[in-house]
Amino acid sequence: MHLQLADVRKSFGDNSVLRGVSFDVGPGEVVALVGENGAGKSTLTRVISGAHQPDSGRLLIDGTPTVLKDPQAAMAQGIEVIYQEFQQNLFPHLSVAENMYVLDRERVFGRLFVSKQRMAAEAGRALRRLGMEIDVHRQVSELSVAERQMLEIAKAMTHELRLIILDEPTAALDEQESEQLFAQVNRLREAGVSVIYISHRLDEVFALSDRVVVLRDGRVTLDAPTGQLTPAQVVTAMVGDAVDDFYPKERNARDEVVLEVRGGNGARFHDIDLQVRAGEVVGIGGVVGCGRSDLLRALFGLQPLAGSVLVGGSAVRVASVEDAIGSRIAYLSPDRQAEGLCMSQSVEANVSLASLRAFSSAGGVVRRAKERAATGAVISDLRVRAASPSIAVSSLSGGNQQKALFAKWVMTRPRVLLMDEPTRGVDVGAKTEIYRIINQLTADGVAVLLVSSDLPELVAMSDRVVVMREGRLVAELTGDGLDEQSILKHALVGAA
Amino acid sequence: SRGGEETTTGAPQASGKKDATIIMSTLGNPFFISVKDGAEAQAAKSGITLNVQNADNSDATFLNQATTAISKQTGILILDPVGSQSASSSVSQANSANIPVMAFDRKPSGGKLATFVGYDAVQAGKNAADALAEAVGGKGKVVEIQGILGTNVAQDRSKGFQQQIATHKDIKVVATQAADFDRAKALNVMTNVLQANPDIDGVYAANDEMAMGVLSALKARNLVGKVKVVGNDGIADALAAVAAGEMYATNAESPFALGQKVVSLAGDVLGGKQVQADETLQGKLVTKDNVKEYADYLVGLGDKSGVPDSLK
Amino acid sequence: MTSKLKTVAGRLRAVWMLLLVGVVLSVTSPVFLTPTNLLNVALATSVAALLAAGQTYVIILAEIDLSVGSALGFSAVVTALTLGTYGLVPALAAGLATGAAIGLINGLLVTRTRMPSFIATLATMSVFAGLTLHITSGNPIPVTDYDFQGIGQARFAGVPVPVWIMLVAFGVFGFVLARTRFGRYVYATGDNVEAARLSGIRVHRVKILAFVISGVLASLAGFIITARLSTAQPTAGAGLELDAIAAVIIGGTSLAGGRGTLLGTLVGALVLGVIDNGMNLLDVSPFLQDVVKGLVILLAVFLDRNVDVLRRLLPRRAAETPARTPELAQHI
Amino acid sequence: MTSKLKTVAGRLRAVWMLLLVGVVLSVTSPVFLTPTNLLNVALATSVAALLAAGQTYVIILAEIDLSVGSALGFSAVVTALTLGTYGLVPALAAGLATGAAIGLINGLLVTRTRMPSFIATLATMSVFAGLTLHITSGNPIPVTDYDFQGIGQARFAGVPVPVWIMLVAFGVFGFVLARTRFGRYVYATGDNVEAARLSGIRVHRVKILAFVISGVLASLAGFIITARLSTAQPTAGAGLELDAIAAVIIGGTSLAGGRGTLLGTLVGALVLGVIDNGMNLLDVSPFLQDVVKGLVILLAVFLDRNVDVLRRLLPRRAAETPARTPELAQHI
Ligand SMILES: Nc1ncnc2c1ncn2[C@@H]1O[C@H](COP(=O)(O)OP(=O)(O)OP(=O)(O)O)[C@@H](O)[C@H]1O
Ligand SMILES: Nc1ncnc2c1ncn2[C@@H]1O[C@H](COP(=O)(O)OP(=O)(O)OP(=O)(O)O)[C@@H](O)[C@H]1O
Ligand SMILES: [Mg+2]
Ligand SMILES: [Mg+2]
Repeated sequence: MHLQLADVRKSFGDNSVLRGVSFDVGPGEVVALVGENGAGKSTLTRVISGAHQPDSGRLLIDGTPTVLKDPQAAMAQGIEVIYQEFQQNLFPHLSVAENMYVLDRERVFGRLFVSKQRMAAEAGRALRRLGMEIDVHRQVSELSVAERQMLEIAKAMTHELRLIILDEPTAALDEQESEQLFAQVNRLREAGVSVIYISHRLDEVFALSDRVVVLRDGRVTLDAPTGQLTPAQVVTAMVGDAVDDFYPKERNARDEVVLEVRGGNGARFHDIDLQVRAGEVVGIGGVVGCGRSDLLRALFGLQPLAGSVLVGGSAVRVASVEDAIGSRIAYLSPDRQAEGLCMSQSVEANVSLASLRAFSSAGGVVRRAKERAATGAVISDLRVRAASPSIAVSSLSGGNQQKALFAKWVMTRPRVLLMDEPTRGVDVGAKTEIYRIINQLTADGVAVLLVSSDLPELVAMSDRVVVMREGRLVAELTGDGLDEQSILKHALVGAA
Repeated sequence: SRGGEETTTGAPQASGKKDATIIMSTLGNPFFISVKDGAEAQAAKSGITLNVQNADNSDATFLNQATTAISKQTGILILDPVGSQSASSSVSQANSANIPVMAFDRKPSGGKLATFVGYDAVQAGKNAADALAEAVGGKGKVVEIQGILGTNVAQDRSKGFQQQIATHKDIKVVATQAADFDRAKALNVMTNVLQANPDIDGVYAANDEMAMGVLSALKARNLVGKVKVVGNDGIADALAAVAAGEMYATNAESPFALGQKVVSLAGDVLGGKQVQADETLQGKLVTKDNVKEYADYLVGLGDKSGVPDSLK
Repeated sequence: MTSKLKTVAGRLRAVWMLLLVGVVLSVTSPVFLTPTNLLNVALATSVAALLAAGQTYVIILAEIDLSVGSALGFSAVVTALTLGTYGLVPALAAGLATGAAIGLINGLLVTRTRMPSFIATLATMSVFAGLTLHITSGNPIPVTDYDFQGIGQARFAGVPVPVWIMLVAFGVFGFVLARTRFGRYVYATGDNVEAARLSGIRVHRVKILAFVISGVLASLAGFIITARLSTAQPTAGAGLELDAIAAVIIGGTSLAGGRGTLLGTLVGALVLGVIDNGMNLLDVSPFLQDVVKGLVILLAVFLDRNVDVLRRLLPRRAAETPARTPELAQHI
Repeated sequence: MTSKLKTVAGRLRAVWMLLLVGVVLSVTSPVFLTPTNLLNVALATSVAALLAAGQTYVIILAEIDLSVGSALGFSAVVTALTLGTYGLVPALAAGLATGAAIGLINGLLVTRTRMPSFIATLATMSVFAGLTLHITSGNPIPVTDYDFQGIGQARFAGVPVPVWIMLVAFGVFGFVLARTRFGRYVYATGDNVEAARLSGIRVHRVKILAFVISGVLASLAGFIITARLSTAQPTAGAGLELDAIAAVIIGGTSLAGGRGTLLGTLVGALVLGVIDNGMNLLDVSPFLQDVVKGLVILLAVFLDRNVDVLRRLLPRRAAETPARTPELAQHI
């Protein structure tokens, strides 16, 4: 498909999000669409998918001006979208097969009545073609984040495709799965399918795309073949000025051990012995399913944990979230929508939620002025872009939501910070901000456990990385021994 | 009386059974509670096992309960119909199962009844209209407060009241509102009606519960005694209010006596005795003049909760 | 395979409750297990069950329909009035059309004006209850048509016609829900309306159609009540909506949408019918009947949920993240 | 700043409806605008408004409490019985304790057994309605205590005591909701229970407490009814739950949880009270009153939603994404 966007504009109320966007995507071309959080990438996606109508401007498909009045119209043109928030793509209580063929526009599985057997068989075949092993009868709510992401891709490919938009598809995938995804994208490209690929990971952008389009404040600031660009140029087009240091790592580790786990056992992790010092960032490497997320959840009282946990040298109970918070442990969940934010509450209310006690009188009355001052400071430190602190958090862009979530935990002044994918969906500039905040925290002596499937981030931001495989700690990497290859090697050795 | 032609008396026939099922249209109202009390008192006296069901003003529930009682082969089915038309299915079912069936309060429009006892609701409305006319001296503005719309008794009392009040040329009905036979609703409705019509002379409430709510509303505006209130049923609170001069009259239909009468007739039917086909009872208009007499009559029946302490 | 078994087990939970109540009653009342009594239970259940069937569609869509009782009453009255003047077939058509129209109004209110269905159908419940009283002046409409009465009073192969109607309706609408494309759209839309819309499902149509189904089944239930009573009562449906919703929930359908089966609803309606029947058989004090009914509902739903709770509490916390089978480890 | 203005506008929407109905009535009835009549409206509204206040807490938590009417009836009867034997203070204490206990039971059922609150409170509604009939044998309990009657019948500064009770309750519980930590927890839990739990909020406690508040306010409403009628009616609360829920929703609280204000609820309750009052004043046919009430509710909610719809439809399609209007700044 040859898609042309001509001066597309879109605003929400008085917030002009797209201010005249024009670019082309040719058949078999992979265009990387990058830009800061809130630049308008997802909004553009929704305009192309028929979910939003542009206020003005035109969409041309193979040279013909086309109005896509709803998602069905877009699908009829062979346009498929994998939306950024997977809540928008899947049906948690339906099976994998039903999710894949929910619409069944071509009535493949019967004109009126649906044959579930045939549907399941076909779903199994389609998944195998894509190299995925998911039981097609399972409910989607039982799948892991990564599996859901893969399922969405498979779902999109059940239709006849001419253009696919992938909005941060790798945010939830590990290295291995990302590779699989890239292979799929390449296959599509060879089949002549156009691809718009949205990502905050520049390495992917450079590895995959034919052309890069940078969106900044709703306008295209750069549109050039990838081969002619350097990462620095792209970043400059995104942020406005040059970012010299992506990973401003400071080493703040001291001797005092703040968090210690002895003989930690849980459903999916075993015999964990681990120490994190004051000001130290300990990364945990591993593939999906190695148990590192479970370990963090267990330390925060969300899953049962046998063994002992010590904070500041004294044993603490982490049987519940309250216990954990009482021991000044904070946990940044990887799923900000389901577990992180209260979407229709204000940014401010979300940010102060876990630390309200500090802003309330003995009688439990919230001191608004104090709250406003403290949240305001954190919000501006983290550069959360919000029209106002009292706007609903749901109206922020994905990356800004992530920063708001981060701000909530910074506010609790934790001693131990457990972070699972802290920069998922966060733009380059904001990532750097988050890293700076981590530096500030470690300078204050906070002990950090970091889980990230963004390997460069893990390597750069950790003082030390422990690698987990099948629920056990199998290696510890520091100094020169700490690099992406070694992490991968330890994470995979022994795996099939 | 409003018996239909198609209703005939069932032949007496002793079954030797000593149990009865009584299906009450509702128990959400002291009148029917008192019917039940009277029925239970009489059943204890005559050694009848009485099974009481509450149809909660639902025709369908009523029919279902009747069906269950029939399949249980109850000795006699006593019906207090939610609606006269809708009760005939229950009667015919009992007829074809050869179970004697009787009704009270409202007469089923079809099927064969062993007997029927009831107050005449249309007549009750008429009596109330006349009493109210007398109370206000034949002229003035009055208000009608209706019961649960769509129920038989509310329809009939309202019909009687409206027919009869129309014959009093100088009386104008300035408002007709419904309060669902409920005291609290009547209080709010009457309060509002009084706003629009502060100069009324009388109120007819289709039952005493609502009359009590009306009295509360009048009290708040110091109109008690000035505005004449006529109710229906003769519950204890109403008798007390009549005795105290707060209420002008109530068309008393002693529910306790009704309950007793019904079960004693049921005993006769079970015993194979000949009973009268139809017994339409007339309510007794109780005013300040005869309230003590009426209270004594109730005490004589053994209806303790039906009589206010002030009249014992 | 496993998922099929799980589904059946899920349904079975409501069945267990039915069996439990059934066994208690068989022991305590000699009459309970007789064929006539069981048919009576089915007969008495038919009206609430039909309302509950439509309600199931609506609840799977994460909506609610409080107007079913009023729709029943209104269409019953329309049917009875038409029957007097135009005869059987026009009367049935008019009744069904009335139910469908009320459903359509509900559906349009919910989809076009974005009113929460709770309040939209609460309002239409009030409107149609009032209209019913208004057009009848509160009086019941007698029905003398012999054929029409047959809908409520005749038997076929020894089984009362209303029971047949209930069974056929559950068969048809159960099949539609479980096996047709529309049924899948219902589940998908109830599960995640945004995803459904973005997947190209016309979610507004799906919702409107579900409300129409609910209205049509309410008018079918209205035929049964009217025929059984030989009269259309203006207040016939009052309060039935809560029974219908209770049946749906006891049957395992989630108010959150996306889950539920029509078979479960049938069992739920039967549980309620058996409780009513049993209390009448056992001569439970009418004052205590509400208490018993409330307690049995609590027990039913508790048992239903408890299987999950136990399963979740034992491997603690797994409650929060649904169990995962370890198959996926293979592909890495 | 803008968000503050928007918030007020958000509340004002229900107020507009109130004004609209008020203006229509002022024109059509000379009595409507008189101070006595307005006080009567407030007096008549007080009971439903108190129930609605508790219900607001519960609904913001994305739950529902159908048992408020039964709780009212049961605690009224307990109060009246205690009053006869032990006098005023023990009676009030017993009444409030009864309401609190019913709320506690609801809260425990919802949190410990994971029953949907719709069905749990439907069951407790049935249980307590039955118990009330059982302990009274269906008979009303007269109340002669002069002081107690004052709760319903006395005036203070010319305003009936029930209106004062309503105003104070709304002041206190409005403040708690808008300005305290507990209030914040209510909003957060209703919005996203998992996120709230992971923020260290004891979500079960929050829910239980909200149900207890609902129960306590129901018993307060029971005092008022009992005192106004000088008798505790066993069926006093029947059906009031739907009025209370309607008031909450008309007042702009979302059944999906996380949003709503007590001020909105008060306005919602007044809208309903004014409609009832107006229909009585204008002597609207009782058959048509339900119709009018239903239509006004539809209009109220339609206008309420419509502001959004219009705003969203203009930049077309944005309508599909869930409401993002920041009515949320409840805590200002
Ligand atoms: N439905 C909506 N209503 C109002 N504002 C919206 C809506 N959707 C998006 N916005 C606003 O539009 C802007 C662009 O958001 P968008 O999601 O397109 O950003 P993005 O480039 O995808 O960012 P990210 O990288 O964080 O995903 C943001 O300021 C956001 O607040
Ligand atoms: N093989 C598996 N079998 C069952 N459940 C799994 C498996 N792998 C992962 N999960 C589930 O997925 C969630 C995340 O997995 P885990 O902590 O094991 O891995 P991770 O490497 O941190 O993954 P990610 O980075 O994607 O979060 C956990 O809740 C776990 O229960
Ligand atoms: Mg985005
Ligand atoms: Mg993880």
